[in-house]
Amino acid sequence: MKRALVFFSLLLCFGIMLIAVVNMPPMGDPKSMMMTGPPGRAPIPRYLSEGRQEAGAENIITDIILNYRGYDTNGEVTVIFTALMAVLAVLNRERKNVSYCDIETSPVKRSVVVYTIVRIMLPFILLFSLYVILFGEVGPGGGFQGGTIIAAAAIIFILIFGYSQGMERFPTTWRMNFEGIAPLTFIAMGIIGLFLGRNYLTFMFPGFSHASNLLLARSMLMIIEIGIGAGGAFIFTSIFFAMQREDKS
Amino acid sequence: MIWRLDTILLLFLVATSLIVVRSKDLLAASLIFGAYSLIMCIVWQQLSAPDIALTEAAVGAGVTTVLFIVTISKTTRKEEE
Amino acid sequence: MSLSLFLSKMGTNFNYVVAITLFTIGLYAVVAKNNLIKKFIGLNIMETSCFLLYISMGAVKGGRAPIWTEGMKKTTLFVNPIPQALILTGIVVAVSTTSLALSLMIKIYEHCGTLDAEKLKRMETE
Amino acid sequence: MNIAHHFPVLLFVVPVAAAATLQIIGKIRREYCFYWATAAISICAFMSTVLVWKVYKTGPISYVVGGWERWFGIEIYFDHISACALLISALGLLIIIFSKQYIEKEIDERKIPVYYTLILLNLAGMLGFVITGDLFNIFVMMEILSLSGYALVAIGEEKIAQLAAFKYLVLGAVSSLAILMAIGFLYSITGSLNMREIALYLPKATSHTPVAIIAFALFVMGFSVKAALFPLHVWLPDAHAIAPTPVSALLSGLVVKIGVCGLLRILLIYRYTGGLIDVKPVLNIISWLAAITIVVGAFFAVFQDDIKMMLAYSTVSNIGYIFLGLSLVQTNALVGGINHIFNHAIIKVLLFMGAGAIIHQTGHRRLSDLHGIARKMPITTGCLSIGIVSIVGIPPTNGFVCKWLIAIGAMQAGKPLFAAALLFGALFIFAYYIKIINAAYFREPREEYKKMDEAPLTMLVPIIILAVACLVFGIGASIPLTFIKPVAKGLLSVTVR
Repeated sequence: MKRALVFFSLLLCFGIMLIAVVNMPPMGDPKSMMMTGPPGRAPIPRYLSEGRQEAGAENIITDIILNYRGYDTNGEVTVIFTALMAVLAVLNRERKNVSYCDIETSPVKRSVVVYTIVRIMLPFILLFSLYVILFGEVGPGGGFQGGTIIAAAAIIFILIFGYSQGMERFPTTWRMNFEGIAPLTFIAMGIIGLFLGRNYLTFMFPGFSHASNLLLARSMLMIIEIGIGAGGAFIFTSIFFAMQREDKS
Repeated sequence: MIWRLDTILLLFLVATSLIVVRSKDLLAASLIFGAYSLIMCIVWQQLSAPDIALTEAAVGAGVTTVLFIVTISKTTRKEEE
Repeated sequence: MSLSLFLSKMGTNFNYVVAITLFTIGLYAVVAKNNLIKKFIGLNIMETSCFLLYISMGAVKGGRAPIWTEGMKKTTLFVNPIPQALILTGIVVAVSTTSLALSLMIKIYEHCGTLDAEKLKRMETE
Repeated sequence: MNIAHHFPVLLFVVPVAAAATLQIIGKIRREYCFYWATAAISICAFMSTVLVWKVYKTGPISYVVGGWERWFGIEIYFDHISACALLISALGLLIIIFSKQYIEKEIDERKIPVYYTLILLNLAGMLGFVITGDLFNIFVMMEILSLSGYALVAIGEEKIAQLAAFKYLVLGAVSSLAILMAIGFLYSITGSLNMREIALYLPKATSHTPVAIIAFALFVMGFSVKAALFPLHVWLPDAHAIAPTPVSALLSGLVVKIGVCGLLRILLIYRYTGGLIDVKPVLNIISWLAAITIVVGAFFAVFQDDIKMMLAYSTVSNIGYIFLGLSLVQTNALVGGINHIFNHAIIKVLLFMGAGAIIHQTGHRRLSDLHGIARKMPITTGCLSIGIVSIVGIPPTNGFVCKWLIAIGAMQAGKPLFAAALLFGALFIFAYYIKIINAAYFREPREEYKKMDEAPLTMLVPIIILAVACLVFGIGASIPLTFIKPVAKGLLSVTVR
C-alpha cells in the first residue's frame, strides 16, 4: 500500500516536471530569450562584451559572482559560515588533549607507501590550490574552489599523519580567528565604495583614469578571492575537526 | 559527435544514481556517489562550464564524499531493513 | 500537442529530461528509504540534478566557456554565464546543508544507536 | 558620504559583520557576546525605522548593489512588504534581550557565542530576505535563515531536539530545492532574475505558459513547507516546542512568516487576478488547505498538556488564518491576512516569552504543574493573559482586527463556509487558552511555588513592551494598515491580459 502510494506520487511528480521541461525553450539555442533578452536591458550581451572592461576580470563568471552579482556571493560566504556555526551548535568544538580518534588507535599499520606519496604530493596540491585561487580571474577557478582544495589537502594530512599532528599544525584557537574571514573580507572591500561616494560593492570609483580603475578593481577582486579561499579552507577544516574529534563532555 | 558522448554520459549518470539508491552498503553507496559527482563534473565540462566542473570535482566528489565517509565511520555501515 | 511533437521536444531537451529523472530518483531515496544517510545521499542527487538543469539551460550549441583568452573577438559565441554563477552558490549551499545534516546524524547515532527512520520514530513516541 | 542612502544594504551587512566577529569577541570575554549582538540589532532596528519612515513618506526605495542597473546587478527594493524589516529587527532585539538569562541556564556554556552568532545570522537572513528585489537572492537569504534555524532547534542537546531538527532539515531542504527549481524555470522563460523585470516580461512569454504555472505550483509548495501549511506542517510542532524558548519565539513569530512573505513576493510577480496565467485554481486549493489547517491546528492544540506544544499547534492554526486571508482574492480578507502576519508575530513572541519566563522560574512545562502561578508571578501572567486575549480576538486588542477583516472578506467573497471554519477555529482557540488562564488564576498554588519570585528584569521588560504593543495596535489598528493597504492594492491590481 505504502509502496504503491510512493510510486504513484513519484510518477505524478515526474509527469508534472516532464510537462514543464518539454515546454521550456529548446536547449542550446543561441537566440533564446535568456541570451538576447529584451533590447537594452539584456544582461548577457553586456556581460559578455563589456565584462572584461568594466568589471575587471577575463573570466566572466568571476566578473558575475564577484562584481555584477557580488551581493549573492556575499550571501554565499555567509552560508558557509552559517554551516560551520550550525555544525558547532550540534557538535561541540574539539578539545585539546582529549584523545578520541580512530586512526591513532586503529590496528591497521600505517603504510609507508601512502605516507611517502602523501608527503611528496602535499606541496603540489597546495601549489595547485594557490594557482586556482590566484588565477581565478583569468581562467577557471576562484577562491572557493581553491579553498576547498586547501581544505582537502589539510584533511588528507590529518588522515595520514594522525590527529595529534593535525592539532599541532592547525590549533583550534588559531583557526577560530580566521573562520569569519570570508564574509569580513567581502564586507571590508564592499564598504570602501561607501566611503568614496559609491554604492556597496562598487569597484570603480570616480576621479581615476580607466586604466588605474581597472587595476584597482582587479586587485580588490584578488583580495576578495584570497579572503574567500582562506575562509573556505578554515571552515571546511574546522567542520572536519568537529566531526572527527567530537568532544564527549 | 560530442553531443553523442554527452548522451552516453547522461545515461551513465542515471545508472550510477540507481546503483547508489539500490546499494545496501552505505560505504559503497557514498563512494559511488563520488563517482556520480565526477561524471556530473565531466558533463558540465562538456557543456562549457569549467568553473562549475572544478567546483563540483572539489566539493561534490571531494569534500562531500569525505564527510559522508567520516559519518559512516562514526555510525554504521550497513543499511538495516 | 501530438505525441511525435512531444517526443521530438523531449529529444531537444534531453538534458532536462535526464535532470528530472535524477530528481525523481533522488526524491524516491528521500521518501522511501529508511536509512538517514541514504536519505541524504538521495537529497544530494536531487541537488545535483537541479544544478544539471541550470547548466543545461545556459548551454549554447557550439558555445565556448565564458573566459576571454587571446584571439577572441566580440562575435565569438559564448555560453550563458549566469546559470553557472548561480550554481556556484548552489553547490556551496548544498555542501553546507549536507555537513549540518551529517553532524546531526552523528549526534543522533550517539544518542539512539540507530539511523533507521522507523526505529527512531518508535523511540520518539515511547 | 550620505550614510542614510546606504541603509538598505547595511541592514544585511551589519548583523553579518557582527556575527563574523562574534567568535573573537567571545574569546575575549563570554559576556561581551550579548552586548555585541544587542548593539548590532539595535543599529538594525534604528535603520529600519528610518527606512520605514522614508517609505511611508515617499514610496519604495530602490538601491542597486555595485551601482549597476537593476537588470545587470542585484537590486535591493525596500517597499511596503519590506516594512517587515522593522518588525523583525525590533522583535529580534527583544528576543536577544530575553535570551540573556534564559539561555545561560539552558545550554552548554561553550555554545553561547555560537548561539548568538546563529541568532544574528538568522536575523540577517530574514532582513535580507524581506528587502531584496532579486529572485535568486531570495534563495540565498532563505538558506542562511533556514540553516541557522535548523541548528538553533538542535542547540539544546536533547535527543528529541536533534530528531526534530533533522525532520525540519529534510523537509526544509526539499522545499528549498523546489524553490530553486522554480527560480530556474522562471529564469529560463523570462531571461531575468529581478522580480520587477520578471513581472514585466512574464505576460509576454505566452508560448511557455505551462512552465510558468508549474513554477508557481513549485513556489507555493516550497513556501508552504517553510510556512507550515496543512499537509506539510508536520515538522513545526516538534521543532517549535522542543527548541529553547527564545528560539521558539524566533521561529514561531518570525521565521514562519518569512514563508508567507516569500509567497507574497511570488504573488506580486504573478499578480492575483490577471496577467499571463490564471492562478485562481491554485489559490482555491490553498484556501481549502488553509481552512483545514485552521481546524486541525486548533483541534490538536486542545489536547496538549505541554504549554509550548500548545503554542506551537496554535501557530499552525494561525498560519491557516494568514493563508486563508491571502488566498481569497478579496480586499478585506487580504488586508486582514497581511495584518495577521504582523499581529501574530507580536502575539506569538509575547506568548512564547511569557511561557518561557514561567518555565524558567518553575522548571515545569506542563499545564497541570502550573497551578496558581498568577499569585507568584503577577506581571508575567498578566501580560500572558493580554496575549491570550488578543490571540483569541477579543475587541480592544490587535488580534480582533485581522480576524474580523478575514471573516468579512470570506462573507463578501461568497464563501461562508470559510468564515464558519474561522469561527470554529476561534472557538477552539478560546477553549484551549481558557485552560491556561484557568490553571494560572483559579487553582491553589502548589507547595513548591511558595518562595518563588517574579521573572528577572531582562525577561520582564520585553514581555511588558510586547503586551503594551498588543494593546496599542489593537486600539490604533490604522497604524499597520497604512502599510498594508498599498500592498493589497498592488496585489489585486488587474493587469490586462
